[in-house]
Amino acid sequence: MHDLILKKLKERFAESILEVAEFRKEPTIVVRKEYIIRICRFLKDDPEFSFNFLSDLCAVDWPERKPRFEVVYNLYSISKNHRVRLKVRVDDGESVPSVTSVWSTADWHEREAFDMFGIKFEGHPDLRRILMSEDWEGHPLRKDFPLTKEEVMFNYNKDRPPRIMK
Amino acid sequence: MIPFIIITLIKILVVFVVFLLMIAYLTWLERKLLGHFQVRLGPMRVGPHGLLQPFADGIKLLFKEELVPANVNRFIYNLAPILVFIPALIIMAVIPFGDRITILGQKVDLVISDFNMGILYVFAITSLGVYGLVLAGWSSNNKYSLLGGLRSSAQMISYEVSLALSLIGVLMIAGSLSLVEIVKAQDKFFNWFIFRQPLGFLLYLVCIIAEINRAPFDLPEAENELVAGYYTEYSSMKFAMFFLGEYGSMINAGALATTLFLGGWQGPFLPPVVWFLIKLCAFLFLYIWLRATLPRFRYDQLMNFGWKVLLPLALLNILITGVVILL
Amino acid sequence: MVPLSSYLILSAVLFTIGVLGVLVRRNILIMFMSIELMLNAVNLALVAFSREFGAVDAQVFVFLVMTVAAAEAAVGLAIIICLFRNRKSVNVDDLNLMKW
Amino acid sequence: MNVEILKKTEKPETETMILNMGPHHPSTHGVLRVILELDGETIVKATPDIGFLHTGIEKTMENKTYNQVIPLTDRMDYVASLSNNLAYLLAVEKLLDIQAPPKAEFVRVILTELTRIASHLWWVGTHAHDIGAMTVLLYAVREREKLLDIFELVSGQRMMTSYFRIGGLAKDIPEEFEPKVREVLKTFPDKIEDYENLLTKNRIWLNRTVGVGTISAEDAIDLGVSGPVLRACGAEWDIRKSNPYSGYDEFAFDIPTGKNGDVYDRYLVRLEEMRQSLRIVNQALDGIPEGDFVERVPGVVLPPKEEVLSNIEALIFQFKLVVEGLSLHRITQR
Amino acid sequence: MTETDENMEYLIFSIMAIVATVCAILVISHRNPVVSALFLIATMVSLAILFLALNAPFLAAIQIIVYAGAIMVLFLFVIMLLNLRKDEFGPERRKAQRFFAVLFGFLFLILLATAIDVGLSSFGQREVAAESLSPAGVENLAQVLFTEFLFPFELASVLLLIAIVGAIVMAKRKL
Amino acid sequence: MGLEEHLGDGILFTTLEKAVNWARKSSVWPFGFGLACCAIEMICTFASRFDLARFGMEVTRASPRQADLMIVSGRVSTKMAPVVRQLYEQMPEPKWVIAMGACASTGGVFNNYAIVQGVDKIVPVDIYVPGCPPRPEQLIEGIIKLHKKIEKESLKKKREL
Amino acid sequence: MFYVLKTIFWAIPRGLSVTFKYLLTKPITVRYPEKRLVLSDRYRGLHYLTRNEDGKEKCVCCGLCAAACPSGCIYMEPAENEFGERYAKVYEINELRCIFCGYCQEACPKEAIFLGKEYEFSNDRREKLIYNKEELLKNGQQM
Repeated sequence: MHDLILKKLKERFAESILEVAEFRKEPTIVVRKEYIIRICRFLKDDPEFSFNFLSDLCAVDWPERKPRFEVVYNLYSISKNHRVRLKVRVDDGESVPSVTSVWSTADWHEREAFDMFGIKFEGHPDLRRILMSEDWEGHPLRKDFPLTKEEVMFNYNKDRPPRIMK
Repeated sequence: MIPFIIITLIKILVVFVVFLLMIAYLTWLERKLLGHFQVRLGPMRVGPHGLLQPFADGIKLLFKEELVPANVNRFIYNLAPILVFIPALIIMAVIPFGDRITILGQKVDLVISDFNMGILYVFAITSLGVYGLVLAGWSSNNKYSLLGGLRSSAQMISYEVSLALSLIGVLMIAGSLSLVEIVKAQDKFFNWFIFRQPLGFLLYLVCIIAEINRAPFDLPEAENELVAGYYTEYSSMKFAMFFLGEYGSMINAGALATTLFLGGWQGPFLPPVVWFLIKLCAFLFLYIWLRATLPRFRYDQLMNFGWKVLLPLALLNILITGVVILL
Repeated sequence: MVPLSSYLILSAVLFTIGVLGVLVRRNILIMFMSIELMLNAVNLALVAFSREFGAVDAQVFVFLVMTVAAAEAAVGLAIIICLFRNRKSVNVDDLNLMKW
Repeated sequence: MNVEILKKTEKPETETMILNMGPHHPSTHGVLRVILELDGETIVKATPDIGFLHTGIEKTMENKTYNQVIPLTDRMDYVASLSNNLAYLLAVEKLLDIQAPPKAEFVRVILTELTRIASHLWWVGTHAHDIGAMTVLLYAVREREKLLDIFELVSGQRMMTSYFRIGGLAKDIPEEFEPKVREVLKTFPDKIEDYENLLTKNRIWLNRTVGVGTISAEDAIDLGVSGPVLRACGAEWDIRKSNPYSGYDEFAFDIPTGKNGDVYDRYLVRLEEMRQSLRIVNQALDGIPEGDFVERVPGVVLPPKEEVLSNIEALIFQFKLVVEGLSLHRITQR
Repeated sequence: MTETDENMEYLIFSIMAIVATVCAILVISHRNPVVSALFLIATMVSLAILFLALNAPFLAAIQIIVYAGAIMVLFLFVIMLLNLRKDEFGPERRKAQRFFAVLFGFLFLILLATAIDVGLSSFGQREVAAESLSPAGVENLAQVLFTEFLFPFELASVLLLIAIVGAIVMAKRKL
Repeated sequence: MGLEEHLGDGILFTTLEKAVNWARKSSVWPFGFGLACCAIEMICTFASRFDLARFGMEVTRASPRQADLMIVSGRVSTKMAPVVRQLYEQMPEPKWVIAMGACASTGGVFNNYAIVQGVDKIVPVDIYVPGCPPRPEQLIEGIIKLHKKIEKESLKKKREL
Repeated sequence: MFYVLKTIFWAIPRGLSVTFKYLLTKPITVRYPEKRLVLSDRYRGLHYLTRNEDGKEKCVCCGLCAAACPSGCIYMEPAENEFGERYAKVYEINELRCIFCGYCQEACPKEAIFLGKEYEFSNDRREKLIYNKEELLKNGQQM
């Protein structure tokens, strides 16, 4: 199935595919972000694939890479029972086209990715923070965000105020 | 004249004290019974089997800080609990709980006042009971309270109609509005109106549960929907008064049912007052049992049920009773 | 026995207060309540007469007055709700249009 | 979707009331804020606001070893902690390309199915409580206690068991495990019967649930709904059938589905799933194979305690594994 | 009728008359419509007690059930539904208007009192009918209502029906 | 506070104090307030097997106005913290707080940006119950400790913060 | 219609009969402070440190437990005694941070730390729930 997907995608969107990988029988296709909506719609609408279920949309931060972020789309077809993983790369400050028009469920996932990583999604109907409060500063899942909040209290430091890690 | 006044005062005092004690122990009974319905124990540690629990609750509430929310109309906010509590208290005045007895040569009716239109009095007072809830909801300046108040007023007014109509059958057979006369009309076991008016009894049961805001009709204070309904903002003694009023009307409803359908104080062997209490307790048990079992109605369903099912049935009941009496 | 005249005077006083309410206030709800007050005053007079003459006819009239009052309240309040919905006011002076 | 509704009402309705439900409200169980727009008693619009229970688990996981993450997965969905463990461990095991031994797989199936029952019980109980039938919650919790006893027996904790480990289980199952599970298997069907008697045919319950919250199968899939809710919408899809793991393909069980996708169907689906879970547990319990409870891959699984105390090599493994975490070069080797 | 009963009636009358008058004045003078409604209820209850004193217990009960229990709840309901703020009441009448209103009200009261005086004196001294002292029970009222006044009674029921229909038509936004 | 502010000192007062403390101890109505994992164990404590009702405590009030005890059960996120504080302030005096479990007491394992490191940073805590989540017995034990604390409290003294 | 009537007049009494059945059964409540449940052998409660047969503490302050701990609630400072043996000069566990996962017990190469069965240690002070070495050792003696 993986090969078929790849073949068809190469036929239709030859210029869009950047990289293809397979690990533990899980296919991953890295595509250009400009094409993501078209590819997603194609994968959803094509009766052979019918990826009607967006099981997850998330982001990964690679601080040393350029472009810095990867947005990962995990697609699943409930009727055909097969999966594919799409990735697009995006740098800090850039935006990715939103796939809410393809799957409604992408709405909250994209909000979460925005909240946690600061990736903007173009064409999203209501891109607000979802988990943190509106006045929160920073994007906590970026790798440069501090890991811990404060020191654990023990006897040697019980009287001084906890050091806030920032 | 003077002995009459003294006897009446004593009767009022005794009924008042017993009524308050019954309210207190009704809360205990409910907690205990609910516990056992749910295979647990209920209050155990405050006194033997938690018998002192109501007093602990009362004292605690008395010594709790009283919060009045900002921007409320204080006059109405303070008036509302009183308006709930007083009607519940004074309905007891016409409920007969025993036959005429002779104490120290004085003939004493075991009812505070044998008012010849007792049942109308009861209706009049219950129709006033709704004000407390509405005003509490409105004056608390809280949306949950307001919703609770609106719900309760609509619910009580709607069900009052069916409630009154469900009792017409009883009044038609008894031919009197006096509660004592109604009890006397049920002199034999099979003359109890529960047997002569089964449909009426069922309707009464449903309507009165709605009227006193008990499960499954406890929408005005449904914890899972409206936090605590109309008394969300009340604390301390004012809250306690809502509580007392509510449980008081539970007892009233039971007492009324006993009087109207279960032959009042009448029964063999035991003294009349004891019979009265037994029947009353059976009713209270029923309320708690229903609460332990049934889910809650939704508001629109409740209204539909009241107007589209209960009202026609009540009218039907009157029709049947009328036909039977004519024949 | 309290004479009939006392009841009638009380009734007259209440009626006058009702009239005053209608004249003085502009809040349509309170004006409406004043009307109810007037009806009540009349009821009192009727009941007092009924006892004085030992006839229940007057009580039948009270009964009918109450029915009318109930009907009036239902319709009147519905009108008020309608008005408020359209004008956002319960002040009679704002209700100066026959149709909108 | 909310935007659409607002557009449909042509002029802004002034008679609607904005009601802020939550973040703390008796029926939000946990914390959820919903901004409701009410027209009388009818909800015209509901805007959820989540994140009041956002725990930052992902951030905390960033500097933990693979083993240390297991207790965190317990706390993600705390009414079904073992299932969360399993999901995480399957991913890690796939990453390392190792396979838990059959005995561990059977125990995993038994425990996750019991967890499913516990979780569904919680759903039924709290749902009934929200609708006003408080007693069902108490009964459901009572039955759940029996399951918690089993979890405590095998792992030492009632809820946050951390019992599943990479490559198998933390410890072997104790002797009393089987009789205890058998007892649950024996008594539990009657309890489900009790819930059915209390709720299923009850007029009030039917009124409150039938036709409420209906979702069509297409919408459900589009919205990414899975699990019992999806099945209640009529889609016959279960991950245990479509992508069997931990040997689920060896057990016979049915996928219950609903028709209308309303709350009532979800309720029925969950009740039926509890019965099916019992069926699976029954089969698994009969067939627990002999053997080790963990695949002892060096560098991934802690060596046995006796070896650590006696063998210096095992001690070094222990140190490396605890301090550095499992060695990822295994992955590149294969 | 014994003397104590007579005294009792005087006592009840005077108390209730004062309560009713004071409450009625508060109805029209209080700013907050909810409080006004509450005082109107108080007036009605005191009138109901006067009805009791006037041997009309059925009417007293009906007064409370219908007026206080239903009509006024409806009033309160509407007030709560509108949930008026202070600024929505609008300006009240001017001082001069009020003064003249009170003046004419007073004159109206004098007029009424004169009418009562004239009317009562025209009856002359008359013997109080004996049956008037017997309680006007429900039976008597029902007897009259369902025979002599059957037509008005039925008319009243039609009126109520029309009122219900009218109220629903008006209050419902879209049918 | 309630009535007690109008009372004088004296022997009568100490007797009253004892009685009132007994009443307060015997009817601690908890606020129906659950946050996360510990809330599940808290409900288990209310349920049949452990039954907090024995202490007169099953009357969970949904409205803070009628509650005496707030059991902070579970992690408090920074987004939730102002709400917790507000709910605490809506409760009338006397009021008590139990921090149930590691997360509510100190933040527990979730030492990160999202979680308040101990609810005592926003509300005064009377009893800390360790455990993650604590067993129902552990919570009951904490409540018994709280009862002992209530018994010793003075009627006149107001609590700070 | 028949179905509707059945759901009212048949189902509701059945529900009532279920609750009534349980009214008559014995409550399952464990009356906790007086009676206790039997804990599982594997129960993970309050920590304790153990000693050798000759009374020396087993812990050599290797730091594995602290490294294994997901919540970082173990703190220790090593020192050497007069025989040149490592021991923990300071050994503290913040029981409020602890999530009782049992990883320290699994990691310990000396069988020095265990999770006991004690669970009644709530307190009104945060600081009192930081257990130092002496207290932990004392817990071990009580086991």
